[in-house]
Amino acid sequence: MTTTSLRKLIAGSSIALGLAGFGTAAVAQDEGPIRVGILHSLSGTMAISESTLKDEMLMLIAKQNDAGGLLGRKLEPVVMDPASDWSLYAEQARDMLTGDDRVDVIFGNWTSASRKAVLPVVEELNGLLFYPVQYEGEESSENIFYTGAAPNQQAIPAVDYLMSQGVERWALLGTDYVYPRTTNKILEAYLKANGVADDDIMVNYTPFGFSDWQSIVSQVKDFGSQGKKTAVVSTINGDANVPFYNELANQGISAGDIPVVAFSVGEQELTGIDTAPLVGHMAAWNYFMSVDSDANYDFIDDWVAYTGNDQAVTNDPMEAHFIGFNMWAQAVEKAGTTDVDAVKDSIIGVTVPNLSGGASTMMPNHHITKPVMIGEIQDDGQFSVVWQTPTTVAGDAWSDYLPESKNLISDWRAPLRCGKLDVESMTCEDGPGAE
Amino acid sequence: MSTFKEQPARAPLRGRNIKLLLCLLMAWSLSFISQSVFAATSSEPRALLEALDTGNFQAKGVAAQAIADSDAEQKTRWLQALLDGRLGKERRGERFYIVTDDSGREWPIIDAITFEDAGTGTRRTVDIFKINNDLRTQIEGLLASLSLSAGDEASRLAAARQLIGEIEADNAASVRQMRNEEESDAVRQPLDVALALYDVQQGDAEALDTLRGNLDTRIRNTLVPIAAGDSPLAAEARSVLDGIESKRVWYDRAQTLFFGLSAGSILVLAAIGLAITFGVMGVINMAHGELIMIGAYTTWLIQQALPGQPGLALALAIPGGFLVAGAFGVVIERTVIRFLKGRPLETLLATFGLSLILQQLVRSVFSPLNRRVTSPEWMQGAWQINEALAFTLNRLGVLLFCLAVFAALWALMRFTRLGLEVRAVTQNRAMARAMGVRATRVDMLTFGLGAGVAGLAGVALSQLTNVGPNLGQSYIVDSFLVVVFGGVGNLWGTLVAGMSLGVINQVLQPWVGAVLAKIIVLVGVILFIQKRPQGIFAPKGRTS
Amino acid sequence: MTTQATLSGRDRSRQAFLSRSTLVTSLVLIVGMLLVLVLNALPASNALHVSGATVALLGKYFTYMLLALAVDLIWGYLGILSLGHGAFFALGGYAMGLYLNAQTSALPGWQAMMTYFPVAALMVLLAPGLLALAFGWLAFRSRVTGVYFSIITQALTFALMLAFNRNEMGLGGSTGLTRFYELMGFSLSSEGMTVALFVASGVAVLLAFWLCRAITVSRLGRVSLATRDAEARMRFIGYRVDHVKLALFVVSAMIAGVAGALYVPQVGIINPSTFAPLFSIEVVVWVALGGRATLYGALLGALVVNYLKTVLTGAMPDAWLFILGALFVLVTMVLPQGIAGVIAKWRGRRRAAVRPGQREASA
Amino acid sequence: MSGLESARFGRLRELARPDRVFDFMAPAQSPVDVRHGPILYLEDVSVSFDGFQAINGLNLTIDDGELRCIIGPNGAGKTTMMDIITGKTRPDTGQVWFGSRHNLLALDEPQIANLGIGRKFQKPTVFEALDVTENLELAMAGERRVWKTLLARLDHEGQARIDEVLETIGLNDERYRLAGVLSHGQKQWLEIGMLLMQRPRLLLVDEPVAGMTEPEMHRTAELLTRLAGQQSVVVVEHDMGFVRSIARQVTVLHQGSVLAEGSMDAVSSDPRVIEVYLGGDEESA
Repeated sequence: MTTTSLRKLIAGSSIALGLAGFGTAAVAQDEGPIRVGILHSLSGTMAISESTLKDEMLMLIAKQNDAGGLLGRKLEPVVMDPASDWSLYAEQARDMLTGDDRVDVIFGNWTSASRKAVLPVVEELNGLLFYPVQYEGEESSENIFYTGAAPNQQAIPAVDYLMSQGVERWALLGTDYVYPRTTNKILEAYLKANGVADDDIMVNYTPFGFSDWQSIVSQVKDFGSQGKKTAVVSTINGDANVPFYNELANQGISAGDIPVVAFSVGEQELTGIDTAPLVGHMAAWNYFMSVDSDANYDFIDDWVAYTGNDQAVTNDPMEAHFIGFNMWAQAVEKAGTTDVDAVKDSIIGVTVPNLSGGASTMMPNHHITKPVMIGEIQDDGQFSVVWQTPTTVAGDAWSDYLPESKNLISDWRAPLRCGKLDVESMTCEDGPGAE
Repeated sequence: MSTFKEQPARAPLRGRNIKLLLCLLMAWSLSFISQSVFAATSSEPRALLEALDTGNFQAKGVAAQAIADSDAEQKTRWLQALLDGRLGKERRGERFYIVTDDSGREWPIIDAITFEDAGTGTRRTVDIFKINNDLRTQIEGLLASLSLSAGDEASRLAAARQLIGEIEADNAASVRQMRNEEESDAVRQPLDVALALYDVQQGDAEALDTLRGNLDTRIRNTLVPIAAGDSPLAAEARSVLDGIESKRVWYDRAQTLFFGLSAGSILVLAAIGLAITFGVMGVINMAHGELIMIGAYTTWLIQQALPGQPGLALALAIPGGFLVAGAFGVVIERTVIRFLKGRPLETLLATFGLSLILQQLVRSVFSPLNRRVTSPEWMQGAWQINEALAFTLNRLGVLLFCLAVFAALWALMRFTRLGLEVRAVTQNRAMARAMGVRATRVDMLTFGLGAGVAGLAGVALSQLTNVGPNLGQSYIVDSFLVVVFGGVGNLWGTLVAGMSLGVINQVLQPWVGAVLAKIIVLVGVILFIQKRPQGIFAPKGRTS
Repeated sequence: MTTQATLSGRDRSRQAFLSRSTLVTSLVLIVGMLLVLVLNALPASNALHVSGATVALLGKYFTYMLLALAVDLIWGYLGILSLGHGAFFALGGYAMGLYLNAQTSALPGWQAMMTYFPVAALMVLLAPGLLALAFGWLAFRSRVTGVYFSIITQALTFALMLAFNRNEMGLGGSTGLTRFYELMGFSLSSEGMTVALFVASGVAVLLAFWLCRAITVSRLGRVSLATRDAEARMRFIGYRVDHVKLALFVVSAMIAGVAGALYVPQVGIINPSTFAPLFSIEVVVWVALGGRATLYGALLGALVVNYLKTVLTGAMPDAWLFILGALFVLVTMVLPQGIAGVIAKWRGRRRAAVRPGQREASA
Repeated sequence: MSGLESARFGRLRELARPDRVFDFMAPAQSPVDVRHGPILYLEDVSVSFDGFQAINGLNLTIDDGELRCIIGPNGAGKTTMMDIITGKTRPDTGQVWFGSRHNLLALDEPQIANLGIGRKFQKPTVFEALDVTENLELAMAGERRVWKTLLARLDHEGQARIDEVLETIGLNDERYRLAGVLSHGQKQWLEIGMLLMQRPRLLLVDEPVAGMTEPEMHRTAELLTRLAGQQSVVVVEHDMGFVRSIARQVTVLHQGSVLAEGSMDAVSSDPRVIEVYLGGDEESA
C-alpha cells in the first residue's frame, strides 16, 4: 500500500542515498489471505448511500470466512474512505492495486463519476471492480463487472408498465448529471418510438441537493391536468428527493392522480421520509426488501443480526453486491486461483441465486441478468411489488434506443474480447480485440 | 403474478367509479342503492377472501367488490385491512389473518374470519395480499360508500366536485335530478358547473355563462376543443377561455410570488444566524451549517421522545433547537473563537475544522443515513384559495416562522439591553468596555444567539428537507452569499437579500430551468456586488 | 508584539532572491525529487523501492502544492482571499483533459483545436488567466475587497460547477473528462510516464516557487505587501492598486491552471466537483496550516494535509475527519502562524514580516 | 501683514529662504497649470451622507506656493474636504480644479496623487510590514506601473534621496526597523517623509502634530513653512498654538462651509468664529 511505501520513502531518505541495497524475497501471490478491497465513501456527501455497502461487504466476507474462506484461504477486507472525492477514489484504487499487499478484487463506488475515475486505474493495473449501482450504461470495461441495472433493466420496463396502466403524458424529472440525462435520452427515444407526441413529454433538470421544488411540482401538476393520464419518471438523486416528495404530498398530488416512478429511491432513502402521504408512488428496481423469497428472508435475518438493528433495511445495491460477491467467489473456486485474468475468464456464465428467488448469470458483456420489479411505496417505508418481469432481463451495456450506440455490443469472451463492437462494420472500438 | 399485457384499458374501472360517485351523492337512499344497484350476494366468508388470493389485480378488484356487495359482517374490516396491507393468508396453509401491528419484524395477528388472536406471524409465514394504485382507489371508494359518513355533506361535496367533466349522456338526467333535490348550496354549486359543462358539450352556449371565470382545469380542458371551431359557440367559448386565462395569469403571479417568498424565507432563516455571527462579530463561521444541522437533529430527537405527537414535538423543538444549537455555539465561542479575536480569517480555518468534526460526529452517533421527521397535521397539505392558487402549509408555516424569528431578532437588537450592548461592542469595543460593558460576555451571548438562530433554521428545515449529516453543508454557500448580498452587519439587508434571491430564482425557474436559474442568480449577485461593493444596504458615510 | 530589539536589525533576505529559506526549500525539493527517482529506479524487490503508485501520489501532491502557492501569492502577500481558486485549477484541468481526450478521439466543434499541444498548453494558461482577468477587472475596479471578494469568488466557482455539470457544455457533464490514454504520443499508463509527470510537476513547483519568490522580493512584492496592509494609502501615493491586484491575481490563476493541467493526467479524471466551493476552502486551509505569507509554508501545508488525508483515510476510515478537523482547530489556536511559524521559531529567527492580523491586535 | 506678525515669523522665514531649501524637496515635474491663478479651486462643493450635510456650498481657493491652515470644530467637514480633493469622496455638486487644467472630479485617487497632490492622514498610516526605507522607497516619485515596479531597482540617486529624507525626518537610526514597531510620533514623521519623497505640488496635511512632543512640533512647523513657497501646503489642525506658529492665511470651516478667512489675528477676533469654535470648543484642541 502506498502509505507503507511512503513510510519506506521516509525511512529511505533518513538512510544515506543508495546505501540500502538489500532486497527481500517477494511474497508469493497465492499464500496468505485473499484481500478484498472495499472502496465506498464513509464520509462526505455519498456516505449516506455507500456506508451501508461497506458494512454489507464486511458481513459477506465474515460469512464466507465462517464457511471456510475461499480456496482454503481466509478473506481479509481492506477498507478505505474515498470521502466522496473522485480523485481519492482513483488514488485509493491505485493504492489497493499496487504493492505486495495488492487486493485481489475491489467492491465499490456508487456514482458514475467515481466509477469513471477508477476505471482507468483498474484497467491500467488490471484489477477487478464490482460496481453495484444502477447506472446509465454506454460503458463496458474489461475490468469492471456491473451488477447494478443498466437502463434496459430498470427504466424501460418501468415505462412499459406505466404505459400498460394507461399513462399517456410523461414528465421526466431528473437531477442534472449524466445518469438522468442519459436515461432520459433513452426514455425519450423509446417513448417517441412508441408513438408518444413531443408535447406529451416534459423534461426538467434540477441541481444536486435541490430543495425548492414548489414551482416545478406545480408545473407538473399543470402538465398533468390536461386531461390525459400523466406520470412522473424520476431520476432525482438522493438528497433532493425528500423535499420533492414533501412538495408532492403538500400540493395534493397523490399516486392516484400523478404517480411517480423513481429509479433512485429505495428502502434506504425512504427511511428518511415520512411515507404516509406517498403511498402508491412507485420505484423500479431489481430487488425490494419486501420480495417474497426464503433467500431474501435469510439475507434480511443475517443483516439484522449483523447490524444489531431491528429496523435495518436492505436495498437493491446491497443485493447487487450480494450477487457480485457470490459470483466472484464462485469464479475464484472455478478458476482455482484469484488471478485476475483467470477470474475474468471463469466468471462469465457463472450463475448464482439472487435474493428474489431466481438466479442471476454473468453475461459476456460484464452485466448480469436480473428480474425487473415495480414496487409501490407503503406507509411503513417498504415497497409492495405490484409487477415483475416474467423472466430475468440481461443487462445491455449499449442502449438500443440511442442512435450512437444501437449497433454496439460488448463481448469479453476469448476470441472477441471487445467492449465496444460495432456489429454492422464488425469493428472493435475498445478493448484488446481492437488491436 | 401477471404481466401487464394481460390487463385491458382502465375504462371499466372509471365507469364503476362514476357509479360510486353517484351513490355517494344520494345520501338519503344509500341503503336502497346498495341493495338495488349492486344486488347483495350472500356467500361464505372463506370464499370471499379466497377470491383475493390472486396475483391479478383486476381479479382482486372484482373480489373486493364482491366483499363490499356481500352481507358478510366483517366486510368493512376486511376492506380496511386490505387497504392497509394487513390482510393476508397463511403461507402454505389455509387460514386468513389480519395483522394488527406491522411495525416490527414479528407481527401480532388475528384470524381474519373469527377475529380471534392467532399469535404472531412474520413475512415468512403470512402472505400479505398486495394492492396497487387502482385497487387502492377502488377500495377507498368502497369503504366510503360503506361507511356511516357516506352521504353527509362533506362526502357529497367531494363527490360532486369529482363529477365535473365526467357527466355523460347516460347519467346526465339522474345528476340533474339530484341537483334539484340537493339542499346544500355548497354541493349544488359544483353540480351546476358539472351540468353546465355537459350542456356546453351538447352545444348550449347559454350554459357558458356559468363557467365564466372558473379556474378548474377540467373546464379549460373541455372547452379547448370546443373553442377550436368557427361556430358562434366556439367564439363564445374562446372568450370564456380568454377570461379564464387572464384571471389565471394573475393567480399564477401570486403563486410564483409565494413560491419565491417561501424559497427566500429558507435562505433568510439559514443566513440570519450568520448575519449575527459574521455580520456583527466578524467571525467567518464555517460551522454555521452544522449548527443548522444540530437544530434539525434536535427536532428529530424530540420527536423520537414523543412518539405520535409530532405537533407537540415541533412546538418543543423551537425552544429546544434554539437552546441546543445555542449551547453548542457558546461552547464553540468559549473554547475556540474567543482565542481568535481580531483574526477573522483564522476563525475560518478553525470553524472549518469544527464543521468536519461535527459532521462526522453526527455520522458516528446517528448513522450517515437521513432521519425521518414527520410533519404535524397542520403542516401538511395546502390552503387552497382556488384552483390556481394554493399555499402549501409547510412552506407557509416556514415563511411565517421566518418572519417571526426576524421580528424577534430585530426587536432583541433594537430594544433590549443585550442588543444595545451588542451594537456598542460592534461599534467600538474599547469604548464599550470602558463604559462597563462586559465585552467577553457579550461576545459569548452574541455567538450563542447566532448559533441558536441557526438551530431554529434547522427546526424549520426539518419540515422541508432531509435531516442528515450533509444538511448544513448545502446551505453554507448560499448563506454567506445572502449575508454579503444584503450588506454585512445589516439584518434588514439579509431579509431583503434572501427574499429577493428567492423570488428572482422562482421567477426565472419556469423559463430557464432550475440549474440555469441558479447560475443566473449567482452571476447576478457577482455583478451586483461590482455595482455596490458593500451589498444592498451598504454602510454609508465617511469612513476614516 | 515582538520586542523591538529583535526587529531592529534588517532582515537582508527580504530583498534578496536567494535567501536561506529559498535555498533550503529549493534544495529540499530538488533532493527530494532526485531521491524519489533513485528509489524508484531500485528493483522492486528492494525494501527501499518506491512504487509507481507512490510516485504518482507524490506527483499529485506536487500539483496541490502548486495550487497552494498560487493561493498564498495573493492571500499571503496581497491580502486577497480567494475562496474560488479551485475554479482556475479546474479550468486548467479541463483544458488538459480536452487535449488528452483529443489524442484518442476526434472532438467536436471548437474543441477540435485542443488536439494540438501548443494550443492546449496555451489554453491551460489562457482559460484561467482570462477568467481571472475579467473577474478581477470587474471586482478590483469597483473595489470589492475583503470578505465580499471572498464570497463572490465562491459564488463564481459554484456557478461554474453548476454550469460544468450540464451536459450541454459538451464537457462530459458530472462525469467530466476521463479515459485518457496518451500524452504527447506516450502511453499514460506506463511507469515512465508516471515518473515524467512527477518530474514535470516537481519542476513546475520549483519554477513557480522561484517566480513567486522573484515577485515577492521585487518592489512589486513590497507594493503588494503595502497594499495588503493599507490599500487606501497606496492609492494616495499614486499606485493603481487595482492593477497590482489584477496582475497578481491573473498570475496566480495561471499558476493554478498549470497545477490543474498537471493534476489531470496523473489522476486520470477531471470533473465539476473540482469546482466545488469546499475544495477551494480546503486549499485555503492548507495555506493557513502551512503558514500564510511564507511561500515554503504554503508548500508544506499542502503536502502535510494531503499526506495526512492519504494515510488517515486508509488507516482509520471512520475517524479521520475527527483527526483532521481537530488538527485544523489546534493549529489555528496553538500555531497561529502555521507550520512555517514553528520552523521560524525553532530556528530562533523571528520572521521579519509583521503578520496580518497581529497588526490589528497591536494597533 | 502686520509688523508684529512679520517679526514673529522672521526666524522661520529665514529658514524658508528658497536657497535654503534642499533640492530634493523641490516638487517633481507636475503637469499642473498655474499660469492663470490658483493651484486649487473648490467652487460650491456640497456632499451629504445619509441626510447629513457634511460639506455645504464650500468655496476655497489655494494659491500656488501658499501655506494655508484650515481650522474648525469637529464635524466641520475638514477631513471630508480632503477626501473630496484627493478623490476618495465624490461631491454631490460643485467643482474641484487643480490648476486650470485638471478637473479633479473626473479623476481617481492614484491619478490625483500622480498629478502631484500628496496627503498625510490624521491617523498615521504607514506600511507596517515594511521597514522605514521601504516605506520611503514606495512613496518615491516615479514609475507606478505594475511591470515597472516588478523590475524596479533602487538606483543610486533614489538611495541618496532616501538618505536625505531620512536625515530630515530624523529616522536615520531606524531605517531598517519595521514601520509597525515605530512610536506614534515616529510614524507621523515617517508619513511626512513619505510625502516628501512624493514631491507633490500640493500637500494636504491632516493634523500633523497630533501626538508629538513640543520639540517635534517645532521641527514640523519649521519643515512645513520651509516647504511652502516651493509647494502649496494645506494644513488641517486642531492645535491652535501650532496653527498660530505657522499660519499666514487661515480658513475657518463650520458646518461644511467657510465661516471666515483671513490672517490668524483677523480670524481669531471674528465674533462668529469665537462663538462656534474658539469659545465653545477650546478644550478639544
